[in-house]
Amino acid sequence: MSNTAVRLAGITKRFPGVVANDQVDLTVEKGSVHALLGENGAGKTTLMNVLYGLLQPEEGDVYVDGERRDFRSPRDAIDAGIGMIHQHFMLVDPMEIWANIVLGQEPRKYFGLTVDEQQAIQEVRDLSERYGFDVDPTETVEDVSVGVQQRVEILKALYRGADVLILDEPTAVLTPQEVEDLYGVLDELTAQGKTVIFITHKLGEAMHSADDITVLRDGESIATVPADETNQDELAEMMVGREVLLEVDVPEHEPGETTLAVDDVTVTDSDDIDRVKDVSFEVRGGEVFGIAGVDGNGQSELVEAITGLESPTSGRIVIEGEDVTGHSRRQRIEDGMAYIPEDRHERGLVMDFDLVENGLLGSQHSEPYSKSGRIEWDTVRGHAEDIIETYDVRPPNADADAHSLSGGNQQKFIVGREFERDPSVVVATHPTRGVDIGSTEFIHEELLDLRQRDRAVLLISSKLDEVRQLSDRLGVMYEGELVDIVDPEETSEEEIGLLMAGERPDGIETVRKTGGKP
Amino acid sequence: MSRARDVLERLVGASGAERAVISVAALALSIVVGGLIVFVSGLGAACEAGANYHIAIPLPGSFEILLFDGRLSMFGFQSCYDPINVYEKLFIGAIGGLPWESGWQPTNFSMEVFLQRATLLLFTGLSVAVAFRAGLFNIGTQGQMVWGALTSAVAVLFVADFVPAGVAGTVILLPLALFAGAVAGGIWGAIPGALKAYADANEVITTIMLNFVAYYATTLLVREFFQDPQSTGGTQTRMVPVNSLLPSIPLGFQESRFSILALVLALVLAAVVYYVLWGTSFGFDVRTSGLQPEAATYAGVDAERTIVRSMTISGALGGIAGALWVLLANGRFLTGQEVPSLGFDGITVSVLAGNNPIGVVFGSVLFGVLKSGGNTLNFQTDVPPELVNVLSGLIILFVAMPEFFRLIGKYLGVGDEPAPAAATTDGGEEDG
Amino acid sequence: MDRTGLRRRATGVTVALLAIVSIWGILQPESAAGELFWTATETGTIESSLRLAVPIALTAIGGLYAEKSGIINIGLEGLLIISAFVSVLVTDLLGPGQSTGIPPVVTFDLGGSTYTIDPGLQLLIPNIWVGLAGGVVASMLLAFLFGVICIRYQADQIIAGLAVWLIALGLAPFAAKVVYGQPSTAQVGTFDNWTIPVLSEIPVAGEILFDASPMVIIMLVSVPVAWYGLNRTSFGYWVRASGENPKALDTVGVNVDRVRYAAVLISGFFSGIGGTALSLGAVGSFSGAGQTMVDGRGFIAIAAYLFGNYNPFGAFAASYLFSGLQALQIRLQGIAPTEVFLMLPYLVVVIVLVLVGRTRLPEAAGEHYESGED
Amino acid sequence: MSPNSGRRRFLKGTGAAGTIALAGCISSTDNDGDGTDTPTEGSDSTETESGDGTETQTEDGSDAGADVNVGMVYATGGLGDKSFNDMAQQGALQAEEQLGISFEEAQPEQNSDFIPAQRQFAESGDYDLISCIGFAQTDALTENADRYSDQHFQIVDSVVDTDNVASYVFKEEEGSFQVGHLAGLLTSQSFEAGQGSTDSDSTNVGFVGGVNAPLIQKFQAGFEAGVSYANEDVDVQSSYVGSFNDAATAREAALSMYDSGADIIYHASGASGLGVFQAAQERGKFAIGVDADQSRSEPDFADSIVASMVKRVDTAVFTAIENEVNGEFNGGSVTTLGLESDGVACVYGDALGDAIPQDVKDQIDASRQAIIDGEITVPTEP
Repeated sequence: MSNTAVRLAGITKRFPGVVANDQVDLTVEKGSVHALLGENGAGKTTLMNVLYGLLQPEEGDVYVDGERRDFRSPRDAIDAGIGMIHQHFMLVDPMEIWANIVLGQEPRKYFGLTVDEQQAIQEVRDLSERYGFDVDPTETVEDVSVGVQQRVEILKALYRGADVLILDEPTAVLTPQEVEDLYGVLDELTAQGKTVIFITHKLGEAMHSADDITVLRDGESIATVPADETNQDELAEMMVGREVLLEVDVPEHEPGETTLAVDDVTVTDSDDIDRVKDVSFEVRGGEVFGIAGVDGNGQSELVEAITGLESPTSGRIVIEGEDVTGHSRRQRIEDGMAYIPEDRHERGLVMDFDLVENGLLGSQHSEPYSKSGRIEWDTVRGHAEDIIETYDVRPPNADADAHSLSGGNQQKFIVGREFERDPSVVVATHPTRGVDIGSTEFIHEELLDLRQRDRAVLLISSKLDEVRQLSDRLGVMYEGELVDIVDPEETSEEEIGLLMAGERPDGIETVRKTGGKP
Repeated sequence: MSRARDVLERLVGASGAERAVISVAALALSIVVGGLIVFVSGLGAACEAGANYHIAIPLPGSFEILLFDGRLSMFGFQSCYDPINVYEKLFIGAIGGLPWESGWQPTNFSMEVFLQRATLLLFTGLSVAVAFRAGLFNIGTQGQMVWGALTSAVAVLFVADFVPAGVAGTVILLPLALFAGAVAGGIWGAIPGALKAYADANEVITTIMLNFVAYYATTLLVREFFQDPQSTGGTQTRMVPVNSLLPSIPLGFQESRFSILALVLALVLAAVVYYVLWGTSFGFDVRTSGLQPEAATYAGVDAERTIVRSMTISGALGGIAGALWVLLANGRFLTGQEVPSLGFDGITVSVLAGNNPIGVVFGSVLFGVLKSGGNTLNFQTDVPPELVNVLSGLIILFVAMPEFFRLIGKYLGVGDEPAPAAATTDGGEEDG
Repeated sequence: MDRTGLRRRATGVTVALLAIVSIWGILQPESAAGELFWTATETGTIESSLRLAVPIALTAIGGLYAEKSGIINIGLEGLLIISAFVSVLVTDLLGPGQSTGIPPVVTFDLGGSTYTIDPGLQLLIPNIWVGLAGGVVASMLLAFLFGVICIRYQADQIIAGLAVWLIALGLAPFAAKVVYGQPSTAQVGTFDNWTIPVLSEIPVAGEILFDASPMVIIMLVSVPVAWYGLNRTSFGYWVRASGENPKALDTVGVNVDRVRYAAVLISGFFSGIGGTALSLGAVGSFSGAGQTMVDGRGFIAIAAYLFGNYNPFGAFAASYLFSGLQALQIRLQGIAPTEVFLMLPYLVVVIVLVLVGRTRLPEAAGEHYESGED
Repeated sequence: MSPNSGRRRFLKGTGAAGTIALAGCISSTDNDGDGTDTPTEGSDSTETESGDGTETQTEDGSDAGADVNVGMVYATGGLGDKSFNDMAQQGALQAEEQLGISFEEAQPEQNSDFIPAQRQFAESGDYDLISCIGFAQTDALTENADRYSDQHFQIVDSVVDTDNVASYVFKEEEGSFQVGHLAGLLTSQSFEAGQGSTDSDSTNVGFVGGVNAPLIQKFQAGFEAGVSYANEDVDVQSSYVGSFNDAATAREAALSMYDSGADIIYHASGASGLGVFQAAQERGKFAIGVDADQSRSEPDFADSIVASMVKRVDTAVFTAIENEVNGEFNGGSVTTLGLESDGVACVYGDALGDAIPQDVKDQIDASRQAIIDGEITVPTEP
């Protein structure tokens, strides 16, 4: 009997206009952790969806345990012992954990008419204990943390008898500590004979957690290498297809006057919970102020308060000495604030508008694009064409609908539109999320260029390396509080990670405890 | 001029063309299905002898190319109804016969009914379309219309005593009637708008419910306060004075059932709505809110205010339709239940038109034809005129399923790949 | 204030209002509140409310299944109209009073000799029950059509639902005119009351619950069964998952489309009984003039399940509240004009929606789901 | 009407033109005779048809009225209401049978369809008389009568003051008084008939109205007056359903009245009334029909319908047609049909009538005469 858990041979999957997978081969050893590394759009998820039966390939074969399989639906894949943990959890939030885990395979009683709740809970509890997971089956999914939800997903796969677990970008939503826990979980799983396929675009994670790494690029498999026989630079080159400068060159620049001041801001949500608690900091012109933190620790709410999408419960927002707390979102734009939103599909662009109209977004009431309520379409079109040219948006066609552009080009268009306002303050949230490396570099350069031009930049990102490299000062948020502001050059990734997890490591020099005045 | 080019582009743009193709296909399919229903019902209906199917291509004079002449039967039953005859009555009867026939006058009565109905539907269709563009499903045009009609009638009756008779009065009363209708409809539209904006109450549900409230509340008001003392029959207001009615122009029409003034007003409003939506900052706000509310908020649009404003405009258009119904069709307000279902038909018109104000013009013409033709159908055939309601239902049903026509198109090998597919892969890949 | 809090507050306000009226009524039997209270608690009023609640409550139960699965069925009114008509039509075609035998006696006539297959033992079903089945089947067929359009062809559910309503609103009077030459049908009789031995001897409750129209008993049985089905069976879990996160269901290998078809068919099933209860159950004929005899009950049903927070018991309680109002209004017309009572259910829904907001809708309601989309 | 080839060929380039082309129906000469005010006695109350309204007819008559063609425009709700519209059709059928006229029918769905329906007939010029049934057609006819000043119209239940319109109105309150009187008498004694019975202890009768509108209030007013004329101590419970088409609610209203002691319920609620009969049958009590003799038009409920307040819409229609045939169209006049002219009447139930004691019948006859003689004034508002 072979030691291969899964083998994919010559998988080709096409979408209209795109070849997502082109003759991809993949061999995964039993009991190993296999990383599937590649940029966004490289075809990793498509390949795994093929393995999981969600998509049917045009060409190629799937072998599980050496047997050729033809998966028509996830049910077939599940029957063959394959489980998938999606990046966006496939959980029914208002249902209890046990119900989520047994969904579709509920133990029943009374001639199959009734779900046997007691038995289900017991089975889930046993399973959870066997793998050392700390999960209470009777809690409701929406009440537990993201880390627990992920374990629920893993349990769901295990409950279905999965021997091969596919994890799609499992660390994206976790704190560094939760990531460590996850690695522990993976070890436990492989120790008990399970096989793990781990989709990621993070080199470090692949190196750290995997036994073998397969690199995908543009829908093709580039190479499979054992993790201990390679290094980050080699992997990066394979991923991008050229040599990549991973370090950002941040020039020296002396910041000027305080441009944006956030003063004791508290944001309370509709459930009466304080999402942001008494946060204060200042951003000077010519400075990049970064905020690190695991998603969901109040960054979004803070940004919404600063950009005028949400009113803070208390506190003040000051731009260039003027209190703008009461200003609407529209006034905020007129006050000179640019904002790169975290979700470009929802906020940054109207996907069914063409680029001409998207270029108008936010300026629709401002001269010269609009005169006494009437839109000057000629001017607007010229503006969009300028953005396209200056920011290298491809394809260079202002009449193209936003949804026809790739993620990177969409983001470049947003960046262009926002920066063209010549703002005094830029709020950039996750500006490179889901963006290819080329565009990421470009966006980083543009941000630093603004810094050189003495604009105040507030950068919020869950990518720790990004905020560390770009920021002059770095605030860390945990559970709505700005727990600390540190000098990123002086502070190690681990130390910041601990802060992000709400723990105070010893020996960190705090730049400013509160207020953040330089 | 670039804007004109832009307009042209939008009208002939790919998605617009697809929209139009789907609408036409839906219409054709409804006619086929409706014809089948007619034929099959004819099998069950009682008649002396089956309908004689006479299918021929008419030629000038009294010649024709005969294609088929005889009776059709199925399972040994002959159908009493001939769908082709039905459609002939429906569509040609709607304008009072074929124009080149002797005795046909452009101002015949069927034409008048058709034009009146088309005019009223233009308002309700626009009402629904405006809300749709703002991402709001205004099923409440009917109720807004009912309030517009009552308020308009009551306002005119109240003021009529204080204004001079004759044309001088018309100059005051007519704008007053329209204004009162617009205000009342606007307020009734603003309510679900505000509930949506500030209390997050689903406007589909609230507008449906408010329609019923409008029905009962207006009936109650009329009975308690505005009842026509002359009436020994139903609950109704007094007749509005003649000089508040729209002058019948062109003169050929025999009664004040249609006035070109109303049609012109409707067409102007369609153009205005179009211009506002695509030519102004406010329209941009509305369309952005309609497509992606989050993006609109991001772009500085006050979402709440835009919702309320769009619903107010939508309601005001419905209210004007109500006022015109009083002024053109009825001369007084009866009870809410007596107001014809123009508001619901407006939904059909708007959906058929892809919520495009220009398309609404065509949609309302079609439904004007169905209404007027329905009268002919009622009168000249045995086929129950409820067929028209079935047809409108089928049309809206088929328009609602573009995917069906895309599949058929794909099957027949026409048309491009649908655009959304690209978005699907794009979106999917980014996350992976 | 979170949504459960708001919901509790809304329910609390309703209960408090009812309690105030009741206490005031008990203390001051001569006051308006007293009249309301004592009339509302009469056996006759309760029976009347239950009968009036049948079409609304059953339709609401069906509608909440569909919406829980992610398909908003605005076309319930249309399902009621179709089933109300077809059930009478079928009963009328079969003829009054006779019985349909299952299995039937079959006679062959082969070349002069006649063979008869007589099963000997036949189950005789009164025609009116076959009529009920006919109404239910018609309603389910229309619901299935709606399902195909929404699920297979991804139509906008609201528009498709309106279409279903409009089609039924035209088709039933159309067909009535074809068959009867008028928009209403012939008179075919109604169901006899069911009297359940022993239980019906219980004072008051026995009279109300166990000596009642079969339709009332079907409703009273349907409520707990529907609740059980939604909350205790696998299918119920799937329905809820399909409405909240269809992908979660799809990825564990349950066919989302099938679950949704089933839920839509269930809405057709219950609406079918509801419509039949209205025509065959109450008056023995169908009347299709104007808005037909259904007259907005389908929309009140939507109101009822929203008010009842998608819980079959809640939907029943809301239906009872609405029908109770109507039962009261026909008894106490002096208190307020008819129209005030008639518009109350609709106003109540608007107020409830304002208090609770739309966050209660299942997460994926109204969206179509395509397997394999990522 | 049935499709005939003449109509189908309409527009086919074979010569037929105009909106309406009816084979074999030729417009008769205009009869501009001024009719007299005196209403014609409603001939025979025995009906020639069972009144279920399923017949369709176009046979061209061959009698005296063969060349007279009538257009019937019914009230909304259409045929099959077992009362108002069906009665009107009855009158036309009777005229067809006895006078040999022919007629066409239109069943408008909404008020706004009246004008087109009337005009379709008027425009064609093929109809000698257009019969408009129901007060809701008043506005439409006021307008159309001016427009088609040579066309003869009839309106039932309302008055249009124009030379070419013959108006027929009814004193519903008088007939309602009569059935009220009957109800009051029967509830005061122990009366048993068919499946039902009254309880002499009960002093309670009911009235179920369709929509609370002036016309229906007339029924209520007359009924209440009649009841208290019979017995001051008898209470009348009144309830309006809110619709002429909601039998389910009407049934509940009636059940609640029966359960609170009412023996007899009079309805004036169109198709909703079926619910009242249903309730009467379920409770073993009595109901009084309206407009038509509903014990005949609703034979299923004959054992519960003790009487009907018949409103001779058929007489009105027949009379108008007969006048037309005789060249005596009485345009511009208002024919008021009350008890005196048998335009309204209390008609005993087909199945139960015989069981009503003769002394009761005598008292009803007496009160009828008293109303005719003006000794009793019947109110028109409750």
